[in-house]
Amino acid sequence: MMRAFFALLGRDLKLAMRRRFDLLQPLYFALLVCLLTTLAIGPEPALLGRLAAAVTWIAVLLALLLALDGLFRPDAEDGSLELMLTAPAPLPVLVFAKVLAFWLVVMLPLIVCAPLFASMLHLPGTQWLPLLLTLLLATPCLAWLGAICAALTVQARRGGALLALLLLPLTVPVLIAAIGTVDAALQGLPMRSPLLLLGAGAIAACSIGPFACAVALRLGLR
Amino acid sequence: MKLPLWFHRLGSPPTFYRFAGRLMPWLYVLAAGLTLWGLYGGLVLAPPDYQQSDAFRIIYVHVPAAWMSMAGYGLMAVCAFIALVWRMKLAETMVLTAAPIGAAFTLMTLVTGSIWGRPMWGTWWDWDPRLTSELVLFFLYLGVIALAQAFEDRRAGARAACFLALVGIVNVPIVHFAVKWWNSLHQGSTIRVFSESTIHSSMKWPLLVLAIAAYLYFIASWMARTRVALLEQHAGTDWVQALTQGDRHG
Amino acid sequence: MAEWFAMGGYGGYVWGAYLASFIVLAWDIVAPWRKRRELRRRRPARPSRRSEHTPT
Amino acid sequence: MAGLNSELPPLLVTRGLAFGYDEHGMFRDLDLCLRPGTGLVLCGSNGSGKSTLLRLLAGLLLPDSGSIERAIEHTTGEPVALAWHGHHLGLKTGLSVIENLRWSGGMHERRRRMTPASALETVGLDGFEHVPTRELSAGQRKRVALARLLLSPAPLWLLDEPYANLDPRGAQLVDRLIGHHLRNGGSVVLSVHRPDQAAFEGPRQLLDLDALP
Repeated sequence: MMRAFFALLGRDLKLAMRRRFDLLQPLYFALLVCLLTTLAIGPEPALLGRLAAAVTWIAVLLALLLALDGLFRPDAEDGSLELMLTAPAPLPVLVFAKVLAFWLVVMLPLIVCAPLFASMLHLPGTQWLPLLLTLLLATPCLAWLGAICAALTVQARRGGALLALLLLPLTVPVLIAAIGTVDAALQGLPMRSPLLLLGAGAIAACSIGPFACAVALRLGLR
Repeated sequence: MKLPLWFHRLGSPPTFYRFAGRLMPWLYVLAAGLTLWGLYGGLVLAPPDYQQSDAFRIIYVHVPAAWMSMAGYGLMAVCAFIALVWRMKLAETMVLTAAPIGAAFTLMTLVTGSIWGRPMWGTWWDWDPRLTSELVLFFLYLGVIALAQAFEDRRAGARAACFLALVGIVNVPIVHFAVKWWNSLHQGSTIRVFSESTIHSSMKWPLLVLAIAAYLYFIASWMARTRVALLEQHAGTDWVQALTQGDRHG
Repeated sequence: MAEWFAMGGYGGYVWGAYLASFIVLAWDIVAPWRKRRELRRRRPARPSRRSEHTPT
Repeated sequence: MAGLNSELPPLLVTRGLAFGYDEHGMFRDLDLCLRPGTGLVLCGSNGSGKSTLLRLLAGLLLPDSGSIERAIEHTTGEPVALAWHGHHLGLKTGLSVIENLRWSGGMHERRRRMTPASALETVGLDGFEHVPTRELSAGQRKRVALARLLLSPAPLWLLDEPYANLDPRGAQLVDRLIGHHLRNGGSVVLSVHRPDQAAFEGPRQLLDLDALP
């Protein structure tokens, strides 16, 4: 079982390393969102600083959405999804390997770079750490929600466009909790409890997500 | 887990078709009657609100629609659960036919709420927690409809939509509380339109009557849509052929 | 009567809300009805080679 | 040999299997029983449901009704493993041949006394270990997928059109592999366009999906 897990994880990481330029795609997309937002709002540092955390979060969310179609679709198109589904290893384990690889390849670079983008938007120094923490704690939840939606749409036509409609309403609570935490930090309020809430969400997502995602993959089969 | 036999029998398409066909007209008539009674009570008998004068009368369409939009999602999710656990085809179909009706009620809630907001808050739209979570609900309905339609294979699409409906039902209360919390964090400009004490009983009973009417209407419309969907899915089977032959001659 | 229609100056809003709801409900009633008519129009003669074996 | 096989418990049993695309019946009440050492050849015209039946047996589709049971492996208590070979081969073009065999082998376990190198030699691709899969022709890719079958310890093979895209020598290779697998007590379900395509040695059943009621 663990062998299957690492075989799949290793394969996905290796594939990602082979196409290194694709790794940059979510990053420059997120940066472009930030750039366009500053152009739309104007260069005034005070206003940008107030919006910085929110804009960064939206940018991360959109970059995730863009990358998500590549989670299961290539596997479905070349038939490796069928190999996964017929493997003796339990499907939730395999799905976990895929989502972990996705998190490492897509989300982790975003998490690392997001504070950088935010400081380009004049994020106040006190919010730097809360932003990083919320991103770290909230992205597992986002990744699993995204994986479930990607699994549901993998056999559908024009799955990419559909993904936005399915995923974004589901991410509302995560976004609110994350931004609320950053705001609380700005107002000097304790952020321990909202952070704990996000952490609980991450644990719940990591424990329920694999099973839900496996069911979703099997349901969409045809 | 085993389902009772009558449930299975009702799950057979021709039986459901006949059963719904017999029940539907009664539901429509009852819903229409209750609507007229409730509207008479709300628009004519109820006194104007001391704060909002007559503008509050929008409540008689807004609140039943809002209740129904949420109850409709609940009914749809129950159906989705039955469809996925007992692999019941009729339940799959009913999830897909409930979604547009629920979306219609949600749209009604949004539009009437917006119209109500204009005289009350001075704005067509306010990021009030209730309006916001209602909007999210609308997108959840749209997601179910869009997902079901995006599949070449009807059943695969139906099953995926059922699963999404179940994910959504977990999400609905979370969204509601999250948005409420978010709103308090931002100290929104919400004016409490009604606190419990301001509702007078002469204003209240039409509301309940209309809510029941909305419920009955939802069931009736659901049956009508499911009947049509069954006709479409089973075109060519003997019972549909027999039915349509009957239509042609009779 | 005219006073009732005016709704204390809010007539436009109140009746607008009811009209909008009515339009949505009318769509909801008409949609399955139209679908049914469309189905009847494109009824196939013998759609499936094994339809005679489909359980009823 | 055949007498011996009929004593053994079946590897795969279906009871009352039914499946239909959008209520246009494809098949129903299908009872199959596949004993170790036998091949089941599915034939029928396009759209008769060969692929569908294979996908159902592989668990890639859910039947409308009926059941599919695989024999239980007494060492693990799990159903016996199956090896799937579909239209889409499940090869990552970005990886080399050996890397492809390694990850699928890692997911499906590996047969003892069989290495990726020896499997590649059997399918006639020795020396291709480190070639990127994207540089292989369609026939060669198919051979890589056959090497993966060889590496799998699964007693049950489900092959969807294994002879497609192969030259006569490739077809002979498929026959040889299937024959060998059957002699070792494995079972194969495969779909073909024409029944005479499947020229492997060993006991076989033929199921013509067009001839079903």
